[in-house]
Amino acid sequence: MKKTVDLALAREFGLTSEEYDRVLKIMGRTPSLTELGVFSVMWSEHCSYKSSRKWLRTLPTTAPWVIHGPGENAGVVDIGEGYAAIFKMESHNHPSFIEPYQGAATGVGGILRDVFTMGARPVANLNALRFGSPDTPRTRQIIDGVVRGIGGYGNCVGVPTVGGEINFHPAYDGNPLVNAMTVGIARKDRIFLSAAAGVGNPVVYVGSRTGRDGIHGATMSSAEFDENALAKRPTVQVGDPFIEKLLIEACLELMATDAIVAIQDMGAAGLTSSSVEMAGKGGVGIELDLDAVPQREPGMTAYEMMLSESQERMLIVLRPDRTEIARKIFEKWELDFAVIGHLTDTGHIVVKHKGQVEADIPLDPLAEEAPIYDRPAATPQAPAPLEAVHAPLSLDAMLLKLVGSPDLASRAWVWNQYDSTVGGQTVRRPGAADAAIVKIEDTTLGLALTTDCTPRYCQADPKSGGAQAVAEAWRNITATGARPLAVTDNLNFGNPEKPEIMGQFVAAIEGMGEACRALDFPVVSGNVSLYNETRQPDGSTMAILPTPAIGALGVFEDVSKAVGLGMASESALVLIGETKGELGQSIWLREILGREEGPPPQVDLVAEKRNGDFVRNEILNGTVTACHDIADGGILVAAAEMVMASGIGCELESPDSGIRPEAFWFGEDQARYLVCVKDADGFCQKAEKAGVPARLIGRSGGNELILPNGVTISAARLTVAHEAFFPALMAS
Amino acid sequence: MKSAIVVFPGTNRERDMAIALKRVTGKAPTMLWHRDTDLPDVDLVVLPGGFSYGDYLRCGAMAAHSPIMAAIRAFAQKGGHILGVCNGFQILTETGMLPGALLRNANLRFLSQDCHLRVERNDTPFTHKWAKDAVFRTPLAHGDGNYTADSQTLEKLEGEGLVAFRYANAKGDVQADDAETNPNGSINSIAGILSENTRICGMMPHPEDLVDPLMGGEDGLPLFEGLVEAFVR
Amino acid sequence: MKVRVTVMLKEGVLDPQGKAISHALQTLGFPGVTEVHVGKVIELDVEGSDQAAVQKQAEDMARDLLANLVIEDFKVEVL
Amino acid sequence: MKVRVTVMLKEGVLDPQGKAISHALQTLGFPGVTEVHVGKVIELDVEGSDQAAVQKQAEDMARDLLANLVIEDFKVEVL
Ligand SMILES: Nc1ncnc2c1ncn2[C@@H]1O[C@H](COP(=O)(O)OP(=O)(O)O)[C@@H](O)[C@H]1O
Ligand SMILES: [Mg+2]
Repeated sequence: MKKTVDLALAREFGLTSEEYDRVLKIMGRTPSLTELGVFSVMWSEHCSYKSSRKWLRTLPTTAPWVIHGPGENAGVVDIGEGYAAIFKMESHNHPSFIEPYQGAATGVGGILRDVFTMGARPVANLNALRFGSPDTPRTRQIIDGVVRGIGGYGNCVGVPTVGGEINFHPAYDGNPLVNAMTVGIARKDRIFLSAAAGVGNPVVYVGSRTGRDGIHGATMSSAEFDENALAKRPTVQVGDPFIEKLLIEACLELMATDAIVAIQDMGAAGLTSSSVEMAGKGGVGIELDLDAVPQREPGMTAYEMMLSESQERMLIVLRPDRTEIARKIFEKWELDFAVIGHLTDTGHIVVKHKGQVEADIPLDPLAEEAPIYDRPAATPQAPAPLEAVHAPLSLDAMLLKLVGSPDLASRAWVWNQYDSTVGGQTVRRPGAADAAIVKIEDTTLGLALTTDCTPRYCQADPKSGGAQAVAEAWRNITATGARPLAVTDNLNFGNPEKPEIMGQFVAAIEGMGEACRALDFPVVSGNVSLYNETRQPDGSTMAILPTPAIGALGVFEDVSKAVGLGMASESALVLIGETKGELGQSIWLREILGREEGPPPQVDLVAEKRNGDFVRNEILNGTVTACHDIADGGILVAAAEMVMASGIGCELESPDSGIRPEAFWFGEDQARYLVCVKDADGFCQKAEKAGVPARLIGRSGGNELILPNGVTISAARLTVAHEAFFPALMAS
Repeated sequence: MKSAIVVFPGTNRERDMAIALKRVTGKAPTMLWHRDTDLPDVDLVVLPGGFSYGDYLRCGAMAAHSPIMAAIRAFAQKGGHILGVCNGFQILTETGMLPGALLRNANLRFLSQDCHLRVERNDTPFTHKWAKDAVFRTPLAHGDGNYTADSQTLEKLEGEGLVAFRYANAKGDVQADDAETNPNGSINSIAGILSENTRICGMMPHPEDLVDPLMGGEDGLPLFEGLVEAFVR
Repeated sequence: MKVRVTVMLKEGVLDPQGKAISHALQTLGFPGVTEVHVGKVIELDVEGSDQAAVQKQAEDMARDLLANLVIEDFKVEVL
Repeated sequence: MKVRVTVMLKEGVLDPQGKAISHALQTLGFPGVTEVHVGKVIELDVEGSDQAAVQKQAEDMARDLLANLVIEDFKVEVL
């Protein structure tokens, strides 16, 4: 590597010439290589949020139940009985393209650390995945590696993987998305933060040794991909879930004492970002002695150690009189433990190595003068209305095709590789309810967890798509009977330096914000992943679909009241919500007619809240015994999913709605649910009083789905069509 | 019944097992650390599931050499009862306390799903709450559950009736070459085996994860109820 | 000294990994591959300069830990 | 012809297995073991009698399937 520090090197490190000027001004001299490395990672998009910060600030982040919103390692909400849920979602998109297994595995490891670093025992993992066209061999390789990686890590650490989502679209061919979410539980009064305090206090390094893994990972994830992406090999990080498991147990054991002043995982930009952020937040200085850092390889330089992204490491500020207690705990768990520095009153980060000062940077300007950009944003064009479309096939043929299509087919092949029961608290496993449900041990409390986003809606109309993603997450939680509490997000977009991409980003946040406010559903943590573009051989770039993935959490006071989506026996099937038959951007339009056109379904947040609040009440009072939200594929797909989940059939009635049958059955109008109740009349009257549209559309029984045209499809036949896709794809 | 659960670095189903044992005994089992060298006065020692030492090298290989295993061997020699589930089963085969070995699943993937087990004999403390040939549902979650043994060992296991559980369909039919009912490819569909004196039982699936209707059923409960009845104290 | 311990499944023990690789190689256009066996190789740096003693020590390690003699055979090479 | 492909992690890439084994060997009473690296060995029967051609074919197999070149190196030996 070139060692002279100058503008050319700064640019190689991802800094612009204005940013480099700013560095020179702050330092008052030419920075050392290590110093330049620190600036470049701290000011990378990944660490500084320089393109997104202005817009993230517009999201609602507070509610009476929010204990810590964005800004900490993860969001914290009060779930009652003295407990807090701590959760966050994070992307590992670029690493997962380069090395799918390790990329996905270390993604899971990273998000776990964000959660247990705050004092929580992780109780659930979810993952939101977007892959390219299923027809390409590379996509299958990526799926295989990503699924194995998520399982390989999550299964080993013993945290159940309980949910997630998967979409396919050619726009992800060169840039898959791997967004991992972890949820943990802590006592509300035992939450650990990262702000360092106490001049002289020891700074302790625990976990795995430092190697040359992933140097400049943070800058890499802030750049678009070119043909050489696969050659960027030195940056591949390998995860060690076994060490992570020990780290979880050791940290939780230490957290039960009063030894910790502050704690922070070493994530992107490793030792640099953890030490800078801890000291910066606490308003103190920090001095590190790199000779004391546990090292895996000989001859590492200060630059390499400061920028290494070796996994499974944490930085802790301890009370000085508790150092030995802490050391004993980490020795018991056979993990490296080293005092590598102390806090100072200088307001600087000083890094020493072999008797030399390798870096000496004032912390305030490093944080405060970090660039923030108000990038030009082009307002997205409204999609043209969808012209009249007609069904080319019979209802039953279309249904069978849809339930077996890539975006709707069963994900059992995937979740059967994830341990979803470890911990013994999984009330609803994947596929059993609209959100996964996990009990809180020793209480009656439960959590409902989901991830949602419909990228094709966001592509057509980013604002309404952003709102829809939040609304769907809220609806999925509501459909189990849980009370939606808060959101974490993972905003995956293309290159923000392009006004049209920035425009998507701004509009999606605007939509999300509106929905979060209307639904009282604050954003408490999140992650932004930009530059998700692939340079094509001809020099042009292809951006992913705008994908603001929403992870959400709801709570049950009494988790035994939760309902699943499997059709209940001998019940009336009632449709909640208004149906206009919106086919724009629907799965039906894409899979049956091969068109991606029109506006996405309208999002009416008032109706969403009213309908959802009604449904939740009726679940909790025992009237509703099964519930499924209506999303991709519309009413008919939702009904078929209910039949497949329980094996109990249903006879559907012919709608006298004045809407064409394909639009009625496959339209993706929002704010709707299918529910099973005993007394349809009484229930519909109650709904009417609450201003909630409700109508009887079928009766359960037998083991066949009977369509209004009289055609019957057995649950078994539906299931065969539903389950064929993944195994066939992955065997090819 | 007094019971203890051994925790190795990387064990992760000790809490599930503790919940199941507490459910039937009303008291929390003793947790033992792999470096302990003495066992407390107990009727049953459980080696739970997980990834001891990350499942590196071979599942259970490193845990088999833990200090506590000497005490567990001695406990077995004195006729103590031992249950090894999943990684615990793998550890028991690695120590030679149970015969055979567990290979990678036949489809080379981690499997996490429900399966059905047929109870092959009901005259042991582990199985006596079931009728012979009873079928029960239980989750499994492992990457290396493909039981194998050389022909001599297999003959002995089968001949002496030391197979405790076999993978089956919901009706109890066993079909070893069918990936639906024998998901990991185990020889003769073997899911759990017994030591000669029937006091050590190793099995791959997780009955401890199905002991509560809220979690989907109580199908695994008879194993634990049976143990409690066998050791009334 | 550098020692290499190679651990292979015993003959007769099912090797699903080998089978899967052989199958994959066929479909990748390598029809001439008939048998595939997959094993582990463990490379160790062992202190000492007496080749025979190191060989013996490595064999002990293999028997104790590195191989499971119920299903695997091993071979030790001092390099 | 018999071919052996040995696949090891690239230098500098974390080897969690090697680390755990080295640790286990220490506690088992083999204190002289300093470094441990774990890899895979794949033994193939390949049709053909031209040593160079078989070598070349095995290298292609290694690149296409047997090794993950992002993190692993391989070595081919025709036996
Ligand atoms: N990557 C994944 N990992 C685990 N479970 C998944 C994954 N993707 C989807 N699932 C599960 O599959 C089921 C259906 O997913 P999805 O179609 O996204 O549901 P919905 O339409 O209600 O949002 C859910 O239970 C979900 O949690
Ligand atoms: Mg969903």
